[in-house]
Amino acid sequence: MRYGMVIDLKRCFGCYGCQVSCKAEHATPPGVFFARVVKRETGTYPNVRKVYLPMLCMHCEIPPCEAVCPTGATVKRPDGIVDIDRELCVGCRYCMQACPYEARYFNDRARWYFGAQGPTEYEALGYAQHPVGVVMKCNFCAHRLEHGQLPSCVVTCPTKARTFGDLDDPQSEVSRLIKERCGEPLHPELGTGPSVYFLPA
Amino acid sequence: MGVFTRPYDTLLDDFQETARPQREWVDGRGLLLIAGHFLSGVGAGGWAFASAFGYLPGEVASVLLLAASGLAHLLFLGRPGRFWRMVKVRTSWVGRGFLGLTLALAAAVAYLALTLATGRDDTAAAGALWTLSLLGAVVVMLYKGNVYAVCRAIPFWNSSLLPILYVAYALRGGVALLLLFLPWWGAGVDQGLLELLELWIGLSAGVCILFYLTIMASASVGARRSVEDLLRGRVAAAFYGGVVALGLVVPLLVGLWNVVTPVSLGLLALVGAASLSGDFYVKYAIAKAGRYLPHVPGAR
Amino acid sequence: MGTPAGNGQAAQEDRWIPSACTICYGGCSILAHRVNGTLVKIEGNPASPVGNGRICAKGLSGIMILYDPNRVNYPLRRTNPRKGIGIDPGWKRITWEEALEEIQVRMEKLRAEDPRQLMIQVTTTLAPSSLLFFTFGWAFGTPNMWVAGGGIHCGNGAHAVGGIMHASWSLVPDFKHCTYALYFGASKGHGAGHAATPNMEQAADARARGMRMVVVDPICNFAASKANEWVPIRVGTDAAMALAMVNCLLNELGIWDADYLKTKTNGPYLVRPDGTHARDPESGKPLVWDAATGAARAYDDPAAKDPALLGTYEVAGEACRPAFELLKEHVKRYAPERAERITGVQAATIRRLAREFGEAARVGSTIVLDGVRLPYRPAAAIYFRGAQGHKNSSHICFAIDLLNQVVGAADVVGGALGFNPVCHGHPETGRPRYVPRAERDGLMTPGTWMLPHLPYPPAEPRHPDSMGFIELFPLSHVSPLMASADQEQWWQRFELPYRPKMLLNYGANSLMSVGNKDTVAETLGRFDFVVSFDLFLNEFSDFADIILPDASYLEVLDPRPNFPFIFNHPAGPGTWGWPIRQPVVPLTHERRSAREVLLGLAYRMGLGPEMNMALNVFYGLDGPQMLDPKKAYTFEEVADRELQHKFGPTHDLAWFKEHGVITWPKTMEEVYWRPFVDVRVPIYWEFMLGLGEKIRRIAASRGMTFDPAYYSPLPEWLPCPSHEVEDAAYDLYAFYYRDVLHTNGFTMENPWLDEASRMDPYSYRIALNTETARRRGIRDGDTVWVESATGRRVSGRVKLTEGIHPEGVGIAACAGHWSRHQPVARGKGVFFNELLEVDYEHTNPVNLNLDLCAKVRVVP
Amino acid sequence: MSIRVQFMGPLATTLRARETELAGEAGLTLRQLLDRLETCYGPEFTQRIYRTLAPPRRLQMHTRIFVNGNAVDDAMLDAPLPTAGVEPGSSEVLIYFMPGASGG
Repeated sequence: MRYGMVIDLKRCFGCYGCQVSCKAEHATPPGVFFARVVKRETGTYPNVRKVYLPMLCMHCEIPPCEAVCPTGATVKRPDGIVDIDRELCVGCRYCMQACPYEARYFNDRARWYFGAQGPTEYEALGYAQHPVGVVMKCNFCAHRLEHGQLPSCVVTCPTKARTFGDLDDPQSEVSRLIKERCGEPLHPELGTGPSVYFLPA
Repeated sequence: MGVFTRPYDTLLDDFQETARPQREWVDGRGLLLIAGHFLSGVGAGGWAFASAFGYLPGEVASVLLLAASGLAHLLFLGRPGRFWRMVKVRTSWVGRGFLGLTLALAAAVAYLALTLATGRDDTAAAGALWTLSLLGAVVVMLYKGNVYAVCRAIPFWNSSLLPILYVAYALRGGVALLLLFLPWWGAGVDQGLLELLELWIGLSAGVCILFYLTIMASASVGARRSVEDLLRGRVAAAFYGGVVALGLVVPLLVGLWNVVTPVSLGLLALVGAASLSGDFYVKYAIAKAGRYLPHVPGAR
Repeated sequence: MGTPAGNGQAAQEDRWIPSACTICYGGCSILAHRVNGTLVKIEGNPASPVGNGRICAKGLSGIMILYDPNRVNYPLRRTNPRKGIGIDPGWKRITWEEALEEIQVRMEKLRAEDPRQLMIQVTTTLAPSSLLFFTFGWAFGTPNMWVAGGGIHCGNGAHAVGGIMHASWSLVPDFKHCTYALYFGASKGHGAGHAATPNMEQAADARARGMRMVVVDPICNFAASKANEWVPIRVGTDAAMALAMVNCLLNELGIWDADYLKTKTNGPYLVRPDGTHARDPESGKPLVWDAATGAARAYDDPAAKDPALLGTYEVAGEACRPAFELLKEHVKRYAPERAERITGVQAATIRRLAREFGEAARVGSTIVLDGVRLPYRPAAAIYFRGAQGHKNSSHICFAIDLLNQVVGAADVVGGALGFNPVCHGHPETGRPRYVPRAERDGLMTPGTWMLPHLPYPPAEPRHPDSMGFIELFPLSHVSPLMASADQEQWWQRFELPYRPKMLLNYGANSLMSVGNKDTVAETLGRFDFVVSFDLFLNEFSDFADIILPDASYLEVLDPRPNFPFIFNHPAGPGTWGWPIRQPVVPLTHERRSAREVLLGLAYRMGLGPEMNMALNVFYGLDGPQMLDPKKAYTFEEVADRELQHKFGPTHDLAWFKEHGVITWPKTMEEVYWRPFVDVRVPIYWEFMLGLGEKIRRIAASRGMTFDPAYYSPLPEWLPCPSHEVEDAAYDLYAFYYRDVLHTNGFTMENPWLDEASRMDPYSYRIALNTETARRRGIRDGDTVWVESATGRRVSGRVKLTEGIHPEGVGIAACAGHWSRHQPVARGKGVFFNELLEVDYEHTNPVNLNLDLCAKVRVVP
Repeated sequence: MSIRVQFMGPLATTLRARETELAGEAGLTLRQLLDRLETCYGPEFTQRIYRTLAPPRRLQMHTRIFVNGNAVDDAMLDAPLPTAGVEPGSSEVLIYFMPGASGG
């Protein structure tokens, strides 16, 4: 069993739905994005091409973050998910420098979206689950997977660009899409073996 | 958000960049880590040379520097209380660096205590402790460069040359530390030998940098943006002022002048100080110029 | 949020409450997750076709609106009599009783004098349910109502023509079957607004299926960025390109759908030399020339076997020609070469697109769906806010829709679909049931509309007695004169017997949504008393006397977030869905639902009978559910009655609160209804001639003149004031566009959306063409001033992009707040509307839509 | 029979009257009632009630007439007024004028 995701760049138009739904699901503090959208532009007028790249942790087969972690807090689970044990993390942020997908964020101090006005009722409840001084990252919504639900970003994506499933199962939707649409991971040349594939725009 | 908004605002602006600058290991408390890398380098180098010459003040200074470096690392950590967990040496350079630093520090302190107590430094125990401390120092010197070099996320750091550069700087830092003590050191050391050593290491460091930069410039888009930061961008002041002028030009000039006509010890101390600050600025500049890999080839 | 057990607090209450979002007027269905009384997550509602379980970034961010500490929580009374932009009103907290008392006393005095002195202003963001506020206006007896910026920026143009041509509010390609979608200044499926999330899903499916998308737009983002081809065009010239394409279709390629034109449009109606129809002397019906029998017959005479589309025929001594021939001649004046000079789009491109569109339409082909044989025209041309936001707004929409009409791609499989123009109702009750029907001259009028004021046939123009003069311009819905610089001048010239004294506002920030702030501020200053229901204090609040704390969409009940279905129910085949909106958390502090307050106020003032009758009309209540004029009701009861009226006693409010939505399948006859409903659509707007003449007669004597070309029965491209600026220093066209992250000026205060906007390259920036900027020495990230030829200026940071027309200055949404009461929104983004003049000269004399482009220069 | 006519909405403002009583003979149709009201209130009234002044006069879209609580449309204009009003032998006619204003 190896959880994986396929993101269809032909469908995605950069509506930030994944970013905000993930933020709401995990109550991530300001500046922490388990999922976010990168918007870039290539080409020259008038042959211009917009690229909308939804980013998240790629849950690599050989995670550079796991290698550099000095305390063993980062661990690759048998189902493929790369997660952080928040009791072990020492907050050295080495993993943030090793991750080529910028998927890790440091929760340096208690911070709220309305600043000096203090935490909202939602933040007071939600941020309690995130200890300060440790690194945070996407875990493919492990808590939802346990209840048989799909990750929040997949469920909300208005254009159905995100598909989730088992990469080891050749019959799964993700495997089929990767084959049919020549799915490619981001930065394959780095040899990290990501579990998130992008279908060309 | 109050006073802490600056990093948040900076992060949001950074996302607009095609190659996002890394901030964690240089801005805010990140500066502690850079200080830690600088101090550990100089401390390790200093210990190696000072103990080789048996110059007590140099040895004590090196130990203090190593301790200070350890403290700086601890203060940088998000959860300092868990420092003892950083023991996974199989794959993590931070783990190796931590153990290296601990070994070097412990062995050095023990060696000093022993030699001071017995008054002799040639006993078998002192010899063993000294070897262990040297081993620790070497690990520290190697750890600093490699900790950056393995980061494939930041092309500018991801180069096998960086460890060599940082080792060269550590050695040079050690020599510079001793130079600092020259006015108080007096005749006990052969000034000429030290000077040449300093010159050689200085040159080698300079060559390393140039070699490093030229390769990196062509390596990939990500690295080119970092080099632009270094040479023309937001890190140019630290690079030209700190690394080049203070770190290389001043010591080389004084060094060459000294070859022509011996200069005062005070001036040589100045050389030491200058090259030490150069050493700090190299680490600061290379950390500051680090940018993450761009994700969309050909994008502005 | 997921399981909050992480913080050790056991989850006693863990409920998912079905409701409807209202951060934009997509009204997508949501499930709100409440744990121990706290709203922790919003997701789409899989049981509802309005989103199919999906929701966009804004819908998800509702939590941060609900719990924003800057919310207004108590009624406030102004203490500083002086009013002006940025002048501190000196708010003092008062009780609801004090507030309602003062409001009632003033309203009763006003109503006794002249009820027309009350003006009601409502935000479009909360449509369609915010239109309920107009029932209070009817009951009170004032005709002076409007929806501020939303109305005059797109309400009058796109929607009115949508009603005339497609019996619906908006136009989308039939995403299920269309193979060639031509977008003019629209983002359907790639932005906010009507049926936003369902459209996103349908558009993505269409693109994945291989639908070719061509987007004509000055900027390449959202729709254009996902298109197969982006056609950059000079701002405000879409009509010229569309007419040139129609010219190519008719006169170069000879592609048109004769059957459709003969039976479903007024193409065959004979037109006399003076432009009016030749009519049957007795019945007054327009005549057609029956080629089979060589005689002129009434258009609906069964004996007319083969009405002619071309040729010249002698009728009653005059040489008459079919309307289609006039159209065919008329568009010859828009040769692709001429269009190239106007639009900047190459003639070759215009010809190619016309050929592609014409061939893709496969005129004459049919398709069988669910056993029903239907016309099949898999090509669609759509327009929306961007294209129509210019002075000749009606003709722009008309010109673009002609592309659909000439190839018969209107409300048929694959063609341009109106939003649900036909509904046969729920199987059990047959309600809501509406079907377009034939009106004067056999031309279509919608089966339902947002309010009783149908777009066709236009009413008789009358000497105005409302502030906005909409009775003088029957094709308009709302009017810029409600907040224009020259309103007083026109009121005096038309001897308006009263002046506005009181303004009742429901959530609209008209100081920012209409045009430049100084003009609007001046008009707001004329009111003696301003009451505003609002979630936040904003720029408009500086002019209010009483602020009433409104409940957010997550704290109120509303029986019809997605009805009328022509407004924001997803179009195309699928399922009907009637969700409700219900409170997901109890009301806190002293917030109250504006609906309940409004009803209470009406009853307190003895307006019960008028109010109840107005509600009966608004909700279409009759029979047992009809409100008794003599009784007083709570809004909850009204909602319950509407639901039972539509779906029977078993589906009352309680049922809906539990199930959230009722659904039933759409039929092919409903979705692709044109072949099944005998109505014709005007490709020749003869009614414009009579209308224009009557208006001229009333208005000219008062000095209100207009170019008769605006009332031409065939569409013309007419320049906007910005196209006629001679001063060469002003060499760029500023325009604004809808940002998927924002709704009007409301969402910048939401920190999750603000955060995403600050990460987005364009959202808060001024988009400028890279080469254009280089020639002016402007670099990426520079702060510049954008100055209009009329002396308005606004500043912001530049974002260089290759994806914009060289003369374009693109600004997103309605941002640039300066109110200190919204700390997150303050200073974010650029206040585009500051560049807009609000006066009759910048208003379309047909539908009173405001011209939204400004000739500007950019100064570092 | 007695016919009580109520004007609602801005119509009351224009005609400066909210209510009026009329005596009518049996079999009086709504169209005849409206013609009588035209003689009282002039074109101001009929301009708002009818789409065009020229026959065939048809009701405006945004004008609703209720007779004894039931909505009336063009077809019922020529039908005799029912007499089952609130009081026996009378009927209640309510004319509601709702100018339109929508958008967004």
